[in-house]
Amino acid sequence: MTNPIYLPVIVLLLGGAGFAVGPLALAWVWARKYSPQKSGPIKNAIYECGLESTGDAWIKFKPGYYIYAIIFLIFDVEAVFLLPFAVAFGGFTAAESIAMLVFLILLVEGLVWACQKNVLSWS
Amino acid sequence: MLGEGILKGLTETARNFLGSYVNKDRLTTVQFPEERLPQIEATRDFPFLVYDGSDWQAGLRCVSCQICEKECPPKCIYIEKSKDKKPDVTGKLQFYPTTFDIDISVCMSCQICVEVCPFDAIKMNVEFEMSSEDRFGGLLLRKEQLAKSNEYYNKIHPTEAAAVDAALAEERAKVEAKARQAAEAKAATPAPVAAPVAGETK
Amino acid sequence: MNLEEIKSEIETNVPGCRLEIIPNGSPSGQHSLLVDADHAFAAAAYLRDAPNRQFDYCSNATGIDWPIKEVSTKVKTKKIVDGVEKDVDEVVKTQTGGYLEVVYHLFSVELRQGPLVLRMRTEDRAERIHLPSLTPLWRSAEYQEREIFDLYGVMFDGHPDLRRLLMWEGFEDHPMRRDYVDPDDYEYEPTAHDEVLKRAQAHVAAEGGR
Amino acid sequence: MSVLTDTPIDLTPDLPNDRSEGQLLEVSMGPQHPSTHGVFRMDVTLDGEKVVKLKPVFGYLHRNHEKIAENESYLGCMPYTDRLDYICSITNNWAYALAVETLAGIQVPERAEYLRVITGELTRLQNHAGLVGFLMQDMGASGTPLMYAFREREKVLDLFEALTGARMMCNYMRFGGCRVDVPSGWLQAAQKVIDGFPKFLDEFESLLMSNEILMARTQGVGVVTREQAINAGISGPMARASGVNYDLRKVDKYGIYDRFSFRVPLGEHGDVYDRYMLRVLEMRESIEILKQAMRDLPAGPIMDPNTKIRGFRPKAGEAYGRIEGPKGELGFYLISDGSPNPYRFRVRPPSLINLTLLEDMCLGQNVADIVIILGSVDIVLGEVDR
Amino acid sequence: MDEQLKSELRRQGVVATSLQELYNWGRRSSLWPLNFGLACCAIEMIAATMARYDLARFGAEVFRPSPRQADLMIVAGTVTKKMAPQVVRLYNQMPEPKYVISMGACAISGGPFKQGYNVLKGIDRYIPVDVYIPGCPPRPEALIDAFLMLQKKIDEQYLTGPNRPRHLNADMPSEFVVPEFGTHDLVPTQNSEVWKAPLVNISIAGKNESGRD
Repeated sequence: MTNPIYLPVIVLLLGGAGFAVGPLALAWVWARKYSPQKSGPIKNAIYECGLESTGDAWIKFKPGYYIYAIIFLIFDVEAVFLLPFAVAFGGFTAAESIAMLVFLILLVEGLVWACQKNVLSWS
Repeated sequence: MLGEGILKGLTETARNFLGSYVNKDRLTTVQFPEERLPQIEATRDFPFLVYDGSDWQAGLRCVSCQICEKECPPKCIYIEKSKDKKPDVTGKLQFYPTTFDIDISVCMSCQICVEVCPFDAIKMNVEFEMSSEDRFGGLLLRKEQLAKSNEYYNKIHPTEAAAVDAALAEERAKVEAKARQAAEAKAATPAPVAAPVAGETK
Repeated sequence: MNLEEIKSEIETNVPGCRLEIIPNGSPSGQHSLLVDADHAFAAAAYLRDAPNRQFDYCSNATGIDWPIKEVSTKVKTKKIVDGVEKDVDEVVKTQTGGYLEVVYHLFSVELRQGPLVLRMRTEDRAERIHLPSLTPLWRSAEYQEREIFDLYGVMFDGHPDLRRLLMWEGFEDHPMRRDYVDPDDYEYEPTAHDEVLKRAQAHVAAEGGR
Repeated sequence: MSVLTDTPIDLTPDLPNDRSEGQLLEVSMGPQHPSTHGVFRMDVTLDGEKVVKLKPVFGYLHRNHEKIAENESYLGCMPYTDRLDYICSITNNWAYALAVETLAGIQVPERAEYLRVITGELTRLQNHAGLVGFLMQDMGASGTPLMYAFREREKVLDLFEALTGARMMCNYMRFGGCRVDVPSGWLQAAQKVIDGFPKFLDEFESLLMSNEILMARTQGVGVVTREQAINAGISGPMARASGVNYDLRKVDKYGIYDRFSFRVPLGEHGDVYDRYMLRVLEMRESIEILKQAMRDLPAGPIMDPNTKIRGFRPKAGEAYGRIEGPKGELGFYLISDGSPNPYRFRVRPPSLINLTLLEDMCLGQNVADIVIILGSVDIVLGEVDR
Repeated sequence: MDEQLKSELRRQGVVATSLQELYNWGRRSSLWPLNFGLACCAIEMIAATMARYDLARFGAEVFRPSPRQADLMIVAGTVTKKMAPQVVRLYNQMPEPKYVISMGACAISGGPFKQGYNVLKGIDRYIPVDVYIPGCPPRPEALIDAFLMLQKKIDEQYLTGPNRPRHLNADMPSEFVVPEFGTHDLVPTQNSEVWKAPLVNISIAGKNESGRD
């Protein structure tokens, strides 16, 4: 039914999922059978160094943090895209490398703009 | 250049790590339950009562003068004096404590009781594995658990015990000398009355 | 650095300031200077800023509670006893204490001068317990004055942030006073004797047996 | 790029990095917090990462030391002083013994004075070693420096245990001298530890001294100027880091410190790096003092014979005795009314008073720097809350 | 599975065990203490984790700062009345299989400071304590000895049956009342579910009997 070539991929997928879900299922069975859930009002209260936490943690932060985080995310994801490029670095024709270059230049230009806008300076 | 300080730090840890294969005193861990530190002689943990001779009831040095009960800063000693008297090692009639409790859940092992005790009856033990799961029964040491022999005292604090024994021996010698003189003085003056009542004290 | 000199200096510079030297019985020889409450701040400011004094380091601020105490002293007085003059010593009952006292130990870092002991007393121990705070002069007195307020109840006027330092906010009485009664939290004690035993017995009696 | 209007529209306005409209976050670095060296609480108001307000809260370890001391005899108070600053118990004993000796005018024999200096400086060594380890732990170097520091501290604690019987609660000094003389072999062991200490300090310095992360994180952080320090009553290494030349061993010359030649290190900037360096340099000075004291330790009695142990009643009066403790000026103010119990037993806590400027040091710094600033002040909660 | 067969199998290199032993062995070998030092005993606790006494040999060197990830609370030091509500709240916020070691004279009974007005006379007035370590401060070896005692206690716990431990028993409470600050003292002064002082006939204690049953 499935093309034999994909069989190892499916086995790998099932193995991975099983490896992840297995212990969770075991723990869930254990909790239901042996150790009961014992949550209460004080246990679920917010932990703040032993005190009753007053005030709310959902507050408006300085936008600077958000922008800093987003820029980090962009270049983190970019690194993932560079990975296949780096792995098969040998056999590249001119077209492919130009395409990759364009991708790189675009991002670096974004970085230069961010620095110039002193978003990354941590006052 | 940047990072040169961190490299120096890493070489330091590396030298310590490789050194631990070479010289032994870099390995400082003492595997406690199996391997123990050599017993330091002056260690003090919780007090104990010293008794001479073999039977702890008779040989207990404590005469329940209750000085340690008054002087103990956290007040964790409780003594009840006996009504009758018992002869101590030198034969002199002394009171003895019917109950002598030390609550080691309060004691702060400051050895002030040892310092103020005029009879060298209470000394500091070196035994520290006293943790228990029962607070009221396990942490209140009564007289029988507290009493330890003089040999045990000599075993744990040799030099200190030797000094104490020497002082006590010399004191007992003085007491006997005085008793002998009193006996001779009585014998030297042959009173007309019949011979003195046979040894009421000895 | 003798006190008479300092006393006269302050009297000249701080008009109307009543000063008194309190001798100290112990061989430490650290006699102290009693300042009346309303001129205390001016006197302290002088001590800190005078070029020849420069007490710029307030090392210690202590609160002391002196409850009213009957002191009977034998005094030899000449009295006419049935027509004949004889000196007879009769017991004079004087009352001492009855106030809260705050003692400051001042040092000079520049001139290496020893402890100058400054004392201030409140009128009584109940209502009139206000004293000027010296925190505006020496920041080191801030926490120590808060502690004196917390444990003794002396109200410091001019203190930037007079709250309880050590006890919790809702605590009411001042525990370091001599007449403070501990809360009756009866606790079981295997070696209860003398006053601890009396407290336990009082608790058991109050609660009608265990 | 825009053609229509004369004033160029900036399509990308300046990002609001400087104008912070973020709300303030109230959080308490509360009693149970890994960085507070015990149960010390700070109510911090944060704007993003910057500290806007910091209110310390004390009292979580207020064990009523002074009230208990009023019902104890003078001798009975001595073991309680061990538990004041529970890392250096011998210097607490020394301060209390010094205060009672000035109160009652007791003389201390020569050998006892030398033993006091030796044990006092050993306490300073293990306190500073421990502190530097904890400061690095606060800075994130969790484990390595603390392991090195505690390895040395254990050696000094073994010496204390061999001399006084207890590792941390030595209860070693009495009014008029010391409680017990040096057992045989103790001096050789002490000499070995003292000779081994400079090697440890070199090892420690090469591990940390020129570490860029350490310098970047501590230089210029939590600055205290000289005038601020004096006015806020800051004493000890923290004051000397701001340039205040006030070391009680040189000023009061208590005990026999005038016989030893040692230098007093001073800092210029008064930031966390200077306080850290101060402690390392003071360790080296303490080793100098120890060498000289061990060299000319005289024989003789260790206790002034005519001071009574029990029923000690000083004449009515008061006395304030102070020493240069590892944390600062530790003073005892005793008032006696002739009875065996002290009428008033006041402890001048260097840790509490060194915290006066905590808020001034932390304003405008990052949250992570609060932890380092608090660590560099070197507080012990037993002494702060008494 | 009798012991003799089990030791024989073990000599052959086969380990035979029951689910209960495996469960207990797993939990006792990785007790994560809550990073919770109060006073002097905390310094001895830190010394116990350092190189010389090395608590890591018992799987307990990970000191978790937050109660959510800790299953052992070592109350090391004097619990004052101002700190008591925080201690009980932290205990309540710990996940269920949780144990308490009361380290040092102050945590057991107030110790040398028990005459103080702000000192709680023992943490077992509010939370159940498993192992008490006397001493002021107890040596690091005493703490390791108490660890061994606690591990032995965990080993003997049953998975099912009437006397299974509290955390496997649905109707046993896992939260205890948190005291509030009254005007003179904590309200309530002790938690009667947990604090069971022995019945003592204090009225006749003064005469001859020494103050306990």
